[in-house]
Amino acid sequence: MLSPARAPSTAPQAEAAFDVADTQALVVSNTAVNSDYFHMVLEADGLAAQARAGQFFNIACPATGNDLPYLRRPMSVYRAAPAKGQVEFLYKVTGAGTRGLATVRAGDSVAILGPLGNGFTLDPNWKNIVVLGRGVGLATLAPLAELAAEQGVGVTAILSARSRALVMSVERFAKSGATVEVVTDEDGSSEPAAVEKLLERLIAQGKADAFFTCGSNRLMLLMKRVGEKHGIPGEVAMEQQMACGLGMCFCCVRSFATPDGDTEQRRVCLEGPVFALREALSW
Amino acid sequence: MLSPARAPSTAPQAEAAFDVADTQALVVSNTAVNSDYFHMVLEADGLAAQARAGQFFNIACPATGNDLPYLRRPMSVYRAAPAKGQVEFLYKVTGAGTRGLATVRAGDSVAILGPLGNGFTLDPNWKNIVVLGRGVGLATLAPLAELAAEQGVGVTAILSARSRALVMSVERFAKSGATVEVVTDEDGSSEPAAVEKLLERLIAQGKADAFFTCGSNRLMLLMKRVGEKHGIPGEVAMEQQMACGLGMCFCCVRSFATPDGDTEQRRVCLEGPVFALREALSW
Amino acid sequence: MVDLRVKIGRMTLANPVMPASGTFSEGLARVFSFDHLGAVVTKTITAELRGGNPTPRVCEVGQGMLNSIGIPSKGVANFIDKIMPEYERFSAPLVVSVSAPTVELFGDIVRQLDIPGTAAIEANISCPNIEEDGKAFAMRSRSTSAVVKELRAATKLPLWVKLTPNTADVAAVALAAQDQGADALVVANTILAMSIDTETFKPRLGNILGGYSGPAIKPIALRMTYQCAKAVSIPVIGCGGIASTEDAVEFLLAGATAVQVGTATFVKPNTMLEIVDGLEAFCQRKGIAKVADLIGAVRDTDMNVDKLEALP
Amino acid sequence: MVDLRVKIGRMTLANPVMPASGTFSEGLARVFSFDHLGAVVTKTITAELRGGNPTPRVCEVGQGMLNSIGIPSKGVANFIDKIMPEYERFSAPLVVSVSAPTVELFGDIVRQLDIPGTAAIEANISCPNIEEDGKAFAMRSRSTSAVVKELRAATKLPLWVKLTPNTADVAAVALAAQDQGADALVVANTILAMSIDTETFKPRLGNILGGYSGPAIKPIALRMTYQCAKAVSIPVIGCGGIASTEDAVEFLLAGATAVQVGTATFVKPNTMLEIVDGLEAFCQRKGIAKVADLIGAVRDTDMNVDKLEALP
Ligand SMILES: Cc1cc2nc3c(=O)[nH]c(=O)nc-3n(C[C@H](O)[C@H](O)[C@H](O)COP(=O)(O)OP(=O)(O)OC[C@H]3O[C@@H](n4cnc5c(N)ncnc54)[C@H](O)[C@@H]3O)c2cc1C
Ligand SMILES: Cc1cc2nc3c(=O)[nH]c(=O)nc-3n(C[C@H](O)[C@H](O)[C@H](O)COP(=O)(O)OP(=O)(O)OC[C@H]3O[C@@H](n4cnc5c(N)ncnc54)[C@H](O)[C@@H]3O)c2cc1C
Ligand SMILES: Cc1cc2nc3c(=O)[nH]c(=O)nc-3n(C[C@H](O)[C@H](O)[C@H](O)COP(=O)(O)O)c2cc1C
Ligand SMILES: Cc1cc2nc3c(=O)[nH]c(=O)nc-3n(C[C@H](O)[C@H](O)[C@H](O)COP(=O)(O)O)c2cc1C
Ligand code: FES
Ligand code: FES
Repeated sequence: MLSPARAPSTAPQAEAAFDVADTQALVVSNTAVNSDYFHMVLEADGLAAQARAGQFFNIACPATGNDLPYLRRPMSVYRAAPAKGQVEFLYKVTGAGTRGLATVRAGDSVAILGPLGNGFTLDPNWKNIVVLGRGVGLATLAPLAELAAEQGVGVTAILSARSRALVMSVERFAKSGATVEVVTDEDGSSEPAAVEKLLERLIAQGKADAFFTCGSNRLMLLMKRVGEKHGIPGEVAMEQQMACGLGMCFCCVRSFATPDGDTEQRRVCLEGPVFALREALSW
Repeated sequence: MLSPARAPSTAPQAEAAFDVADTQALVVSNTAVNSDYFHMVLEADGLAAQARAGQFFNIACPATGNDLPYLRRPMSVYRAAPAKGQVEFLYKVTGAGTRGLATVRAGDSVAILGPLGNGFTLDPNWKNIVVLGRGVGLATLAPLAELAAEQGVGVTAILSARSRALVMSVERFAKSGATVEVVTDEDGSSEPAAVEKLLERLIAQGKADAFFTCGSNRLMLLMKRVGEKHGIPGEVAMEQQMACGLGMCFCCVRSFATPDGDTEQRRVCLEGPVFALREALSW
Repeated sequence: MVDLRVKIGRMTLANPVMPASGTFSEGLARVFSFDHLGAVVTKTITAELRGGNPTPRVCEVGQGMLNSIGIPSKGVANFIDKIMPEYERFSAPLVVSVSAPTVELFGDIVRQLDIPGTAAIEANISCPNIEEDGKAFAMRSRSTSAVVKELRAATKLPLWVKLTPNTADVAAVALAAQDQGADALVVANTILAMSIDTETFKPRLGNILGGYSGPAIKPIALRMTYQCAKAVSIPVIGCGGIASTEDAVEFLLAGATAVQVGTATFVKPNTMLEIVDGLEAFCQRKGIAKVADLIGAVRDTDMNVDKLEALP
Repeated sequence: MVDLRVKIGRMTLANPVMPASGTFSEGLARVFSFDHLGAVVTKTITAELRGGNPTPRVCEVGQGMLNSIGIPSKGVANFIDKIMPEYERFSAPLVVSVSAPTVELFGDIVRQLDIPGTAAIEANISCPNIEEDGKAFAMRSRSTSAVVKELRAATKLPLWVKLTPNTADVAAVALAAQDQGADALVVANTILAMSIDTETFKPRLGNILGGYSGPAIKPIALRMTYQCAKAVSIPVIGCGGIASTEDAVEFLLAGATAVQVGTATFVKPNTMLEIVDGLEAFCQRKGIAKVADLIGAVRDTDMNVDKLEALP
């Protein structure tokens, strides 16, 4: 029997690394975090557990009585623990795929293709970064905060949500040592103007060597503008409808500004999902 | 909200009876009988539990990870208990549909359309009948044996199977008061010649006022021949690929001999699934 | 109260939901009353007696099925004497589907059916034209023109023409039918397809090839409905894979004035009722007063979108 | 040992499994080695630079998807310099898919690609012919003849011609391609289809219409493969909805000499590998010495069956 990465019979030369695998991962747990979100912990040896912050997997979601999802669904890695051989996801139940995913139970298995895409970059010279996220964006940014902490980089995490009750992962960010600022629609603190003030304050305090954002077009545009004004580099993790996740289908393109002032289309799955804030355009 | 059998707004006259319903039945139990067969007990008020021996339901089988059955699957009623509001099925796991059905658990619900088709006819003048079945055919004949018993008609049940271990429902037939004869491929007793002898003996003993069969073309042909020889009336329950179960699609036709020597096509779901042995042709 | 009525030519239907020919019979009246339907459409009948195709006549393929029923028919007299009376007690108008192997015979059968009880004729021109090369009339504009011209001359009844999806340019065929006086189009019939049993190496249908129907063909039928509705000014009745309220809405948005439900009725006999109720609920939720306002309401201009809103 | 080799004209493939154009790229080499494939087929390239269509470019519909990628292309030079070298390290022959808007430009691009490394040309003639009415070349026999004639004159490389399923008579188009010297046919491409979001009333694709692919179209592609294989004597390569060993066997039985796997690779990147292994296991179980013995082995004669065996 042949295995995907078997030695090809006629292979003459050193094979390119097989750095993406379709792993049948064992479900350790899959539990509701609140009315909308689920948290899934998978046991997945090898490549999968090596995923870096900002990378994602393309997940096969099971069919249920009413839903027959066909394509896979892209999900950021919420936590990868190579030592434990585990990888975790935090996902919002929105449609057929995530409804199906929400039905899996401990002991089931789920096929996850990955790790895919490029993760966030952390410059070793940075002392403090600001991450700004909303909704599922927090799932993507959480492991970045931890990575930064591990590398001795200070993190201010601005978590935006409709209401305090809906802010997720506050504890997770806090535990990583990040300073957490919760902003909500409820009290108006999530308004761009308010967030801008917050960013300006952090910059003034020397807390913003780099910006990272995910989960909101409005907040991305804000961070991009503020970053450009102060010459602060930044990255954004983007989403787009996908099919393959591997750069094959060209479904997932978005427009980006090139350094020479043009726009060009890039695949979110392959050239991203993390892009330089400077090149990102409104979506 | 409208219900299927709601009074039509413009209905001028006495409405034809709504004698078929699509019932969301609650699963009481669904358990493996042996390596191949499952027995499913459903709670289904109203019409469904009124099903008569020989009638069937068109069952919606759930999708599972690998199987996405689309059409419904026809299944004979194995037992209908109007008093308890229950209906039961005995089915063999063969393909996508029955594999899906085998995954349902107590507390789930299953949509069953029925009762469909024409059941067996029992002439009040008969004293003794012979039922001859094989495989899933036994599921169809079991309720007939009980019906006969209720009406004071004696039953000899010849149950055919590959091996003794595989004969199902022996107890069920015995409990209904039927005299049970088990014939198997193992010891050769299921051979047509042997079964023919058995039938001839029962006829000689006055135990065969009518014949009933289901589940084997060979045995059906045998019973038809022996019945014709002795002028014994009989019925056979037939199978055919179905879509609607309601006489709409004409998928389920088979050829039958007409009294005037022609052959004609009849719908197994509507004109059957029980047909006069005399008109049945080899399938 | 949502107004569910739609107009097909001079007919006003109580709602836009009706069965697709051949997927419906009096038998369904054992489950619900046809008074709830916008119209009823009979199985296609022919003048000649026909036995239909060999079995197996059906096989499941994914989220759909193949059928090779053919058009078994006991003739027109049997239809008028035995079948038509079954529908008398219902208020829904009776649309009689007919077919014939030649232009002339098409005219003949339609003339025979110009009787009280027939509310409209649906000409199933997806059947082989034996005078030419055996290709279905609806495969080409020219043969469509010829047959619709004859049909139009033969009857004053509302004339619906049912197209085949197996053609290359369904909009051109639709135009040809309109030009010869069709009152409405049904778009479309089953798609020619095949399935082989890999264990026995035999085709799964006795007839080798068969017609594909059910949810799997919906995106194709929807596209054709959209193309035809753009091309013609007469009403288009959408058909192909419709199984839910959302499916029906999709066809209305694409330009259909009404919808026919076929295979879904086999899987869920109450589908049509559910769609009638569902359309009312949908319009209510969306604040739409008349279901007719959905017709052709697809927002297909200004399409250069590149938006995925953030999940809150 | 099962002999998995098949012959496509003068090429012998190690096995009959290859990717479908546009559903495959060097990226998949991160998952498995292309040495296991019968051939590799590139995304269609064009001479002109093209950006492709607006987003969203994909939507899921049932057991399949719609795409409106279009053919974004960075031109031939980029392909030769940047893409071709990526495939050098693999033993599987490289089939280069090309397209062009006119007959002449089709000839041009094929001439440019007549270089070492190109094992065969796959002409994707499902693209609009801008010299006529914008209909795809493969929609009609006449335009197919014209373009294949030019292609044949332009190259001595093995020439595969990929047909569209949106035509009325795919067998006639297949014959036209054979008559002008095509070495093989690929049957078929995606089917034109549509989907509308019933909440927003917007088409689900930025391009409004798109190509339908995946398991849902398999019975249609299989039927066309069967029709084409009956009509022509050159090899037919089946394509459309193939996702499992059984699917591949079905196409071989219908007359395909090889198969292309498209959308299934998106859903399960190892699908092609699994099919290669699965074909070997299938033949072993069935006692078939050569996979080539499956080609056209469908038992389509003596079909008047009326049998359902008793379940034991
Ligand atoms: C790189 C990346 C990382 C992501 N990480 C996360 C995460 O960690 N947690 C989380 O909850 N969500 C995440 N998303 C969004 C997630 O993929 C969608 O919410 C999910 O696909 C919805 O599927 P559905 O079937 O439930 O919903 P439906 O709306 O029924 O999906 C229909 C189709 O649209 C696609 N789709 C819908 N929304 C999105 C979206 N926002 N982005 C891309 N495709 C979409 C689906 O994949 C599917 O093909 C991520 C998306 C991308 C591209
Ligand atoms: C009136 C009637 C009563 C039946 N009663 C019983 C019963 O009590 N218990 C039982 O185990 N089986 C019964 N059967 C057979 C049962 O319907 C099939 O075994 C079942 O449909 C197989 O479905 P599947 O998806 O598991 O198998 P698959 O082989 O995957 O089915 C594929 C398709 O073929 C059809 N099909 C396959 N076998 C048969 C068959 N023998 N008859 C009709 N259609 C078939 C299926 O419905 C489905 O559409 C009955 C059939 C009929 C017509
Ligand atoms: C079993 C069956 C029989 C059919 N018979 C006819 C027919 O007699 N005349 C006709 O015009 N269409 C016939 N059709 C086609 C349907 O009317 C309908 O156009 C097609 O099935 C697509 O719709 P659906 O996907 O909703 O089933 C038949 C379809 C099926 C499945
Ligand atoms: C995203 C996508 C892009 C495609 N691009 C091309 C292409 O560039 N050239 C081509 O000939 N076919 C293209 N196709 C069609 C496929 O090659 C194939 O013919 C079709 O998808 C049917 O096969 P499938 O059902 O296995 O996917 C594309 C299909 C998809 C889904
Ligand atoms: S999802 Fe296929 S290229 Fe990005
Ligand atoms: S199953 Fe439809 S007519 Fe019998």
